[in-house]
Parts: sequence; structure tokens; C-alpha cells
Amino acid sequence: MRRVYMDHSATTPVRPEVVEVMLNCLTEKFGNPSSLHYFGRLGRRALDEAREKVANAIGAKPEEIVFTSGGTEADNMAIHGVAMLNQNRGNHIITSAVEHHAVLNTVKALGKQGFTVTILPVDKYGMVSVEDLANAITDKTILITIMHANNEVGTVQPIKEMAALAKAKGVLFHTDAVQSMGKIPVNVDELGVDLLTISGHKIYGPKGVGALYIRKGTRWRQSLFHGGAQERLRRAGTENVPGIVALGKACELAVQELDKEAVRLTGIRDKLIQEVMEKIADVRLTGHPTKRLPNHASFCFEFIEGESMLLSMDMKGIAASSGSACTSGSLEPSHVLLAMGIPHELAHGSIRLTLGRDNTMEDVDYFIENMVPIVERLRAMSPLNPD
Amino acid sequence: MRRVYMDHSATTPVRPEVVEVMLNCLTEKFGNPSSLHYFGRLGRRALDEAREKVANAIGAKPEEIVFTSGGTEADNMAIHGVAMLNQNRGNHIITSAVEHHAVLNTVKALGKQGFTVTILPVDKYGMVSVEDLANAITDKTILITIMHANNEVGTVQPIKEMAALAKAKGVLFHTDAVQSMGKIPVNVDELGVDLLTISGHKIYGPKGVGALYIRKGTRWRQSLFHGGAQERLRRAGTENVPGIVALGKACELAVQELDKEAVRLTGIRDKLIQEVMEKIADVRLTGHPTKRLPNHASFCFEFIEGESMLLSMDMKGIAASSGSACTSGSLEPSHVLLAMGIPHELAHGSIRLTLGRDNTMEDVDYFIENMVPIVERLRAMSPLNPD
Amino acid sequence: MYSEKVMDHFENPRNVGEIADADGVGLVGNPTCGDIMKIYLKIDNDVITDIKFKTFGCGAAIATSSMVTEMAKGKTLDEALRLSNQSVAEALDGLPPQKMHCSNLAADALHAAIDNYREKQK
Amino acid sequence: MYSEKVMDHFENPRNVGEIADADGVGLVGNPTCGDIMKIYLKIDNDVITDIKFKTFGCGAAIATSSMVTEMAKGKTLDEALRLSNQSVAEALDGLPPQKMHCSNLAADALHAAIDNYREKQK
Ligand SMILES: Cc1ncc(COP(=O)(O)O)c(C=O)c1O
Ligand SMILES: Cc1ncc(COP(=O)(O)O)c(C=O)c1O
Ligand code: FES
Ligand code: FES
Repeated sequence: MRRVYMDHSATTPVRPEVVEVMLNCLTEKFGNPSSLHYFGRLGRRALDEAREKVANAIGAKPEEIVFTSGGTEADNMAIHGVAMLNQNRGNHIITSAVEHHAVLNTVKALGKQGFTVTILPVDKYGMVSVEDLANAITDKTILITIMHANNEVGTVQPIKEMAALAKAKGVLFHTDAVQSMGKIPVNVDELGVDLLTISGHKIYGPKGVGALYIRKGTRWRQSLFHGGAQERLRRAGTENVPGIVALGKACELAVQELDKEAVRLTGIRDKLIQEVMEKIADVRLTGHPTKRLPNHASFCFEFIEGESMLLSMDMKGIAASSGSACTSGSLEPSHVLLAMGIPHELAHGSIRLTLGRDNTMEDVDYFIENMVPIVERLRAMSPLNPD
Repeated sequence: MRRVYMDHSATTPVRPEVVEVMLNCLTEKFGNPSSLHYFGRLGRRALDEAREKVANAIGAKPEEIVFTSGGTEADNMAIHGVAMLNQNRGNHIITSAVEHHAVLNTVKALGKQGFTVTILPVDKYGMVSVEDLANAITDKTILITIMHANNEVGTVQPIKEMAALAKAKGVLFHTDAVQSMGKIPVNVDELGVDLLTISGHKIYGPKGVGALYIRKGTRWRQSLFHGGAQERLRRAGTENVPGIVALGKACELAVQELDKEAVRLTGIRDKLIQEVMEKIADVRLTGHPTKRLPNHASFCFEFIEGESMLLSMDMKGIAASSGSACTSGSLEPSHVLLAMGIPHELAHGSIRLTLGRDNTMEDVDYFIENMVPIVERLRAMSPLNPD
Repeated sequence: MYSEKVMDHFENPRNVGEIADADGVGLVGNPTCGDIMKIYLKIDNDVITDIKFKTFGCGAAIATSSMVTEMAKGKTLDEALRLSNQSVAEALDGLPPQKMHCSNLAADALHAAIDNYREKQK
Repeated sequence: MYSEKVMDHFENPRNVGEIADADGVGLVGNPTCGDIMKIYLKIDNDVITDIKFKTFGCGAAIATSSMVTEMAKGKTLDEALRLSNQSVAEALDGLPPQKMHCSNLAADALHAAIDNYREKQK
């Protein structure tokens, strides 16, 4: 069966160039970077080079990069570490209603530990308002954490404006750039952020590795793990050298190819959106119409439910995802769609199509060809369908 | 140059069978296990199979295994999670003076947060006394965490007796089995432990992956990470499927080959110890003479220092490690050797040789051949040498 | 994640549709996830002679709807009332744990349709 | 981690040994790591004519010992006293940050040996 993978925001395959460098660190350069000997030095060098690559990719200095086990750990580490070190300065943390759970749940947990939390609303496009943020900052505010681009609807936030505001008020700013990395430019100085999260498996690197950027001089301290002195005491545990080296390579390639790939993907995405809106009735684009990731299309289909669409698509070899309650462990529909004011029932019918390196214009044709009858069939079965 | 790697307690190369299954999950089975579609289901199945393999290897049930980013995270997770959930029952935690920093520093950190900590001493062999443990337990004790085998001196602790004691008193027992796994039998029921840590990169699996066994019904809760609902809410973050699958395979192979390999390594190790003691004067075996890991030989050489020995050995292609202050980030000599009553100066001259799959009897000859003149040369340079 | 039987009923659902002059109609919403199911009955001499459904919901919701209509057809109302969520799930070779609640929807909709019929008879 | 020069001085240390009838001897222990260094001086007309060392310590300790003896040989005592930790480390093309303290050992031992000689002259 033809297989069309359109779920690159969930995860990506590891690309061959990355597999290659990774392999090398599993077998040849397997030494523990803390070891003095030849093997250890090879490991250490590989680690140093990877750190440089990651730093270069986001415009940072190598010593500002801490490697983690993924985006989730980096988000936790950023937020918890700032909160712990700045308790004496204030106890107010600001985030947005559309953050990934790695941010939202971490902030909420702090809310139960004596911190005051403001969760900023978003507009119907999933956009946070800079004015709302300005109004929310108090002299107790120590941290603002707002994602660069949203994983469910692709909306890109005005991080630059918000970070500038934070800076003017002396508040630290963290952004989760897990989804934006490799799709739009991510530069810590241009964004003006103090902390920034990336993850390997969203950029054709492996799962289980990520990085946290911590601007030099940022009032942050390690507060999650205790153990060895790795990562200059900022993250205990033997370094995942193969994963880190792979992340380095993935970052390097992502940045090299960004411009070309963004143009190509935008073309495919725009065709996808256009065709869906044209060929299928009662469908709504979710997220911002223009300020969105170049590879990201997301919709709500009226009268039908996400999981049954996904299953039907899967039978045709199409891989996508949904924010439907029926696909989530919690049985709650996506908090992102709800925060955008989309009613429960409509949120139920959400589908996310996220494109990547292997997708082509033909994939769009294949998708539309198959999706039209799927929607028809499921709508014919739906008690909500007015026809 | 001939290269003889004798530092398997620091880390191991990933074996080819493990590389193979890992590779498969980087490229083919790359799906996110949380995804509904074909690719996601492949990832989920790979994850489930790996969980079964790890569980089988230690006599556990699959649902009792939580995958982590390594031994360090698993140790932190075990200790912190028990402490957080049992605060209302008591605030006393017992550990030993020879634990890995992932345990020791975690327990000490809790000591600063209102918990009372007892750090049990060890005898000259690095052995914890069951009697000492019995005397230390109070009605406030909620957790005992004592490692199965020591990483620096190879001493194997009487976990079975200690865990039985804990059980009789209703105290939870965690053991760090990072070093024992694959070298001596590790079975959670035979040991009688409630929680147990393993790490991939010590058993020919990759770095950056580990597992925590949590016996069904254990009063433990996740308390490190917040985020997605992975690992049945016990560990947030996209699962490191390639690493986990590799860990599963590594565990399977480790157990299959354990008996044969233990006999083979014991033979090489015994020859190594015997030759060192015979051919080099003023050297002391550290750790227990018999109750030690089959692949583990460790010594203190009088009058000379560890790092300079390591560097000299490295010039001959021999990779080993040392608990010398000069090789540690902290400039403190090994807390393990000091806890065993070895004086600072002697601890300075420690060397650890840990054997693995590729080592042969010839490696011992090569080591001795080269080590004898190294020791001679460094002793001739030493102001401490009485000759 | 779903059994072959679930996937078969999802792909080829039995008895989809409406009955214009139904003797009983049941409409239920699933309180946990918000899914909705509607069941139409034709009843002759206390026996279900025809049954159709319409469902807005997940794969399991559609499959259990289909299965429950198959199981109910030809049964007396009392027999049909004894069809439980459990029995529907079993007939589908089981459902994933987090999807067990979906089978409630189907059994509840059937029971609601029978209640509706009986109300009208009074 | 170490520069080539460090490794060269570690592998082929200059001036290892003792001087039986030394004019000055300095013995210092490194307070941070516990390493020990002993330096022996032969002095003629305020000039260091011979110098030897013995060191118990890390690679950097041995290399800095070797380097400091090379640097001191032929110098007047006042010149030798101006040899700092920093200049020894620089002569070795630098040391890793966590090893900078090792160079203290070498300079300190030299200074201690000179002090010892001057004490004896009094
Ligand atoms: C926006 C965002 N943040 C964080 C994460 C978590 O990253 P990871 O899966 O590497 O833990 C993800 C993806 O899962 C994400 O999309
Ligand atoms: C006994 C022991 N526990 C824990 C660890 C930490 O494991 P990891 O390196 O996977 O974090 C190690 C090794 O580093 C170890 O030897
Ligand atoms: S009926 Fe909604 S999840 Fe199944
Ligand atoms: S002198 Fe001891 S660490 Fe260098």
C-alpha cells in the first residue's frame, strides 16, 4: 500500500546522514566522555562538536547549551530551574493557554507549590496578545514561558515583541521552540529569549534527546536531577552521546536546508489547504491563516469525529493526527482548540496534517482523493449531519 | 596500536545485535507510539515488546517497568517518588556511604528538605552490615536504598537479607542494579526489592536509556517531570523508542549469556588480580576478595597517583579508570574508597579494571607487561617512595 | 490497538441509517467524551424486526453501534434489554481499556430506544 | 584534554630525581587535591645551577614540575621567584581549567626550595 506520512509534528524518521553519525558513536566512539583515556576523549570530542553545532544552529554559544532527554525534560528544567532560583524575587509565572503539556503542567504544578500563575488566553487563531502579556506582568513576575509555534494548530507567536517586553521589565523569558526549529528561523538573539527548548525527534533526529539553551548569566539552576557532574553540573547522568551527536547533525542540516525546504513545504501546504477547503464542505482551517508553520495544516470537519477519520485514513495509508477527545488518553478534547473558542463538538472533528521532507504535491492529490469519500461516508453515518 | 578496553563499568560499546534493532526503530519503525496510525502502532508494538524483554530479564511484569533516560534518572525517580508519596508516613531515609552519586546526592538533597537521612558505613571491603541496617530502621523509616554492586570496587551487597529486613518492617527497598545487571543474576523477587534501577550503556546497550522497576502496589508517584501521559503517566516525554528497544535486546542477551560469560570473565579477572599482586609490590586489592562482580578488579598502588597511571596506560592503548582526586571534577578522591577506610594518599593511587565481552587472557598479559614498567617509572618519580 | 472484529465493524458497519417511521428512537451522548449515538427501532409483537443507527464518535463507538444492532435484531425487547456493554465489547473480541466506555454508548442508545417505544405504548 | 607539550613533559619529564647535597629543598602538598611535590636546588652565586624534582600527582603535576625545573635552571634566585603558576601553565600551552591548580604546586615547590636555601644562609 502507498504510505503517506503527514504527521511530522508528532515525530519524524531519522534521516540517513543523522543515522550515520549516530551509529559511529554507538560502536566506534562509544567511550564515556568523563573517561580520561582514548575512548573517553573520542566521546568528549564528539560531544563538544555536537554542542557547537547545536549552538551554531540557534545563534548561541556552546557553553549555553545543556543536553537533555528531550523537549519535555528541557521544558521542565527551564521552568523549574528559574522558579527555584528566583523565589526570593517573586512568585509569579506567566504562560499561555495553548502551551504543550510539558510547559502547562509544569507551570500548573508550581501553582500548587506557592507560585501564582497567569495563563494568558488566545484569540480564535491561537495567538497570544502582546498587550495581554504587558498587562499581566507585575513586579512579582519572574518568568514568562510562551511557545514559539504551536504543535496543534501551527500558529507562530510574536516571541520577539513579547521577549522585548519581558526584558524591559527584567523578567526572564523561555520559549518552547520544539515545533519551530527547522521550520522557521530560530535565533536566540533575534528572538531575545533567555531560555529555549528544542527536541531531536521533530527535526529528523532521534527521540530521547533535546537541548535547553540557557543564556549566559541567566538566573537558573539545575533542580530536577542529582548525580554526577556532567554538563558542567547542569544535568547529571552519563551523556547520551549518540543521541547528542545526532541532534547536532540534525540541527546543522535543518538550518542548512531551512529556506529551501520552507518554500517547498509552503507550496505543498497551501495547495493542501486550498483543496480541502474547496473539495470538502463544512470544514474550518484552525490556527492562523498566514502566521503559521510552513508545513502545518489543521482543520475541523463538522459533524464527524477525529479518530474515525484517522482510522479511515490509515486504511488508505495516510498517517495524520487529531486533537479529538477520542484519541487522547484523557478523553478531553484538545485544550488548544478549546482555548481558541472552538466548541467541543467541532474540536472533536479536528485533523492535523504536518508535512515533511518526503512529502510531495502528489501526496496532496492522494490525500484529497481519499479524504473526500471518507468524509462523505462518515457524515452519512452521523446523527449530527443536517442533510 | 593495540587497544585494550578495560573500563566496562564506565560504559560499553553497543553490540551489533543491539545496534541492528535500534537502527530499525530510527528509520522504519520511527512512529510516535502515541499515534493511532500504522507508524504509531509499529512504534507502540516495539515499545511493548521491549518492555516485556526488560521485565523478563529481571523477573518482573511488563507493567512494572518504567523507561527513563538512564540510571541517574531512574535513581532520582525512585527515591524522590517514594519520598514524596510517603511524607505523611515518615521522613527517614537510609542509604549507604558507597552509593553512586545519583543515589547519594538525591538522598542528601532530600536531607535538606526536611527528611532525616542515615548513611550507613561500610567495612574495609565496602560491605554494608545487615546488622547496622537493622539498627538504623526506625518507625519513621520510609525508604532504604542500597546498591546491588558497587561501581568502584565491585563489592556485591547482601540485598536479599536487607530487603527481607525492610519488608518485615514495612519499609520500601530500592536497589541500584546498574552495575550488577548482566554480570550476576538480578531478579526482583529473589532479591525481594520494591524498586530497582538499570541502565542501558553498562550492558552493551546505548547511553541515554534506563529503566526503573516499580513493584505493583508500591507507594510511589512520579514527581520529577510534568508533561504528556506517556508510560501510563509515570514518565512524561516522547518515548525513546530506539533506545528502549535497544535496552530490551541488551537485557535479553545479557541474561542469555550471563552464566557462560560470568565464568569466562571470572577466569580472566582472577588471573589479572593474581598477576598484579604477584608482579607488582605494594599494591592492595580494593573491594571484597570474593563477593565481587566477576568482571571487576580494582587496586590501590602505593606511592603513585591514579591519573598519571591512566595517562601512561593510555599511551600503551590500555583504557581503565581511577577513583583518584585528580580524575574527578570535584578534586575529592573517591568517596567509596574513603568510606572503606583507605587513606587519602592511597585512594589517590586507585585503578579500576573492568572486563567485558571482548577481553581475553592475552589482554591480561598485555596489561601486566605494560603496567609493571609504568609503576616502576612513576614510583621512581615519587617523593613518597621509600626506596 | 483495535481487534480485527472492531475494525471489520468500523469498516463495514451493519445497519447504518435511519428508519423514517420508527417505533422507538434513542439518542444518547457519552458523558466522558461527548460522542453521540442514535438508534431507530421497528418493533412487531415485542420483537425487534428492524434496527438502524447513526453515530458521531470514535472507531469503537461506530463498531459497537454496528455490533449492538446486529445483536439486537430479532430479539424480544426483554432479551434486548439484557444486552450489556460488556457483552457488546466481548462480541467484538474486546476493546482497549481506555475505550471500554465507548461500548456504554451503544448499549445505552439501544435501551433508550426501547424505553422510548414503551413510553409511547403507555 | 592536555596539550601536546604537557604530554611531552609527562612522558619525558626533565630533571627527575634528587640531589643528595642540595642547597635548598622545597616540599609542598597541594591543598585542593592532596598531591605532593619536592624540589631540590644546587645554587652557585645566587644562580640555580642544578635542579631536580620528585612528584606524586596527576599528569599536569608531573608536567608542570618538569617545566618549572627547565624554566628555573640557570636563573638567579630573584628571577626564579618571579616564575608564576601562570607562566608555567603558559609555557605548557595551557592547562584545562580544572587543572590550573596543579601548576600552583610546581611554582610553590620552587619558591619553597629557594626559601629553604635562604633560611639556611641566614
Ligand atoms: C511544542 C512541544 N513541546 C514539547 C514537546 C515534547 O518534546 P519531547 O517529545 O521530546 O519530550 C513536544 C512534542 O512532543 C512539542 O510539540
Ligand atoms: C552504580 C551506578 N548507578 C548509576 C549510574 C548512572 O547511570 P547513567 O549513567 O545511565 O545515568 C552509574 C553509572 O554511571 C552507576 O555505575
Ligand atoms: S465514544 Fe468517544 S472515545 Fe469512544
Ligand atoms: S596536582 Fe592533583 S590534580 Fe593535578
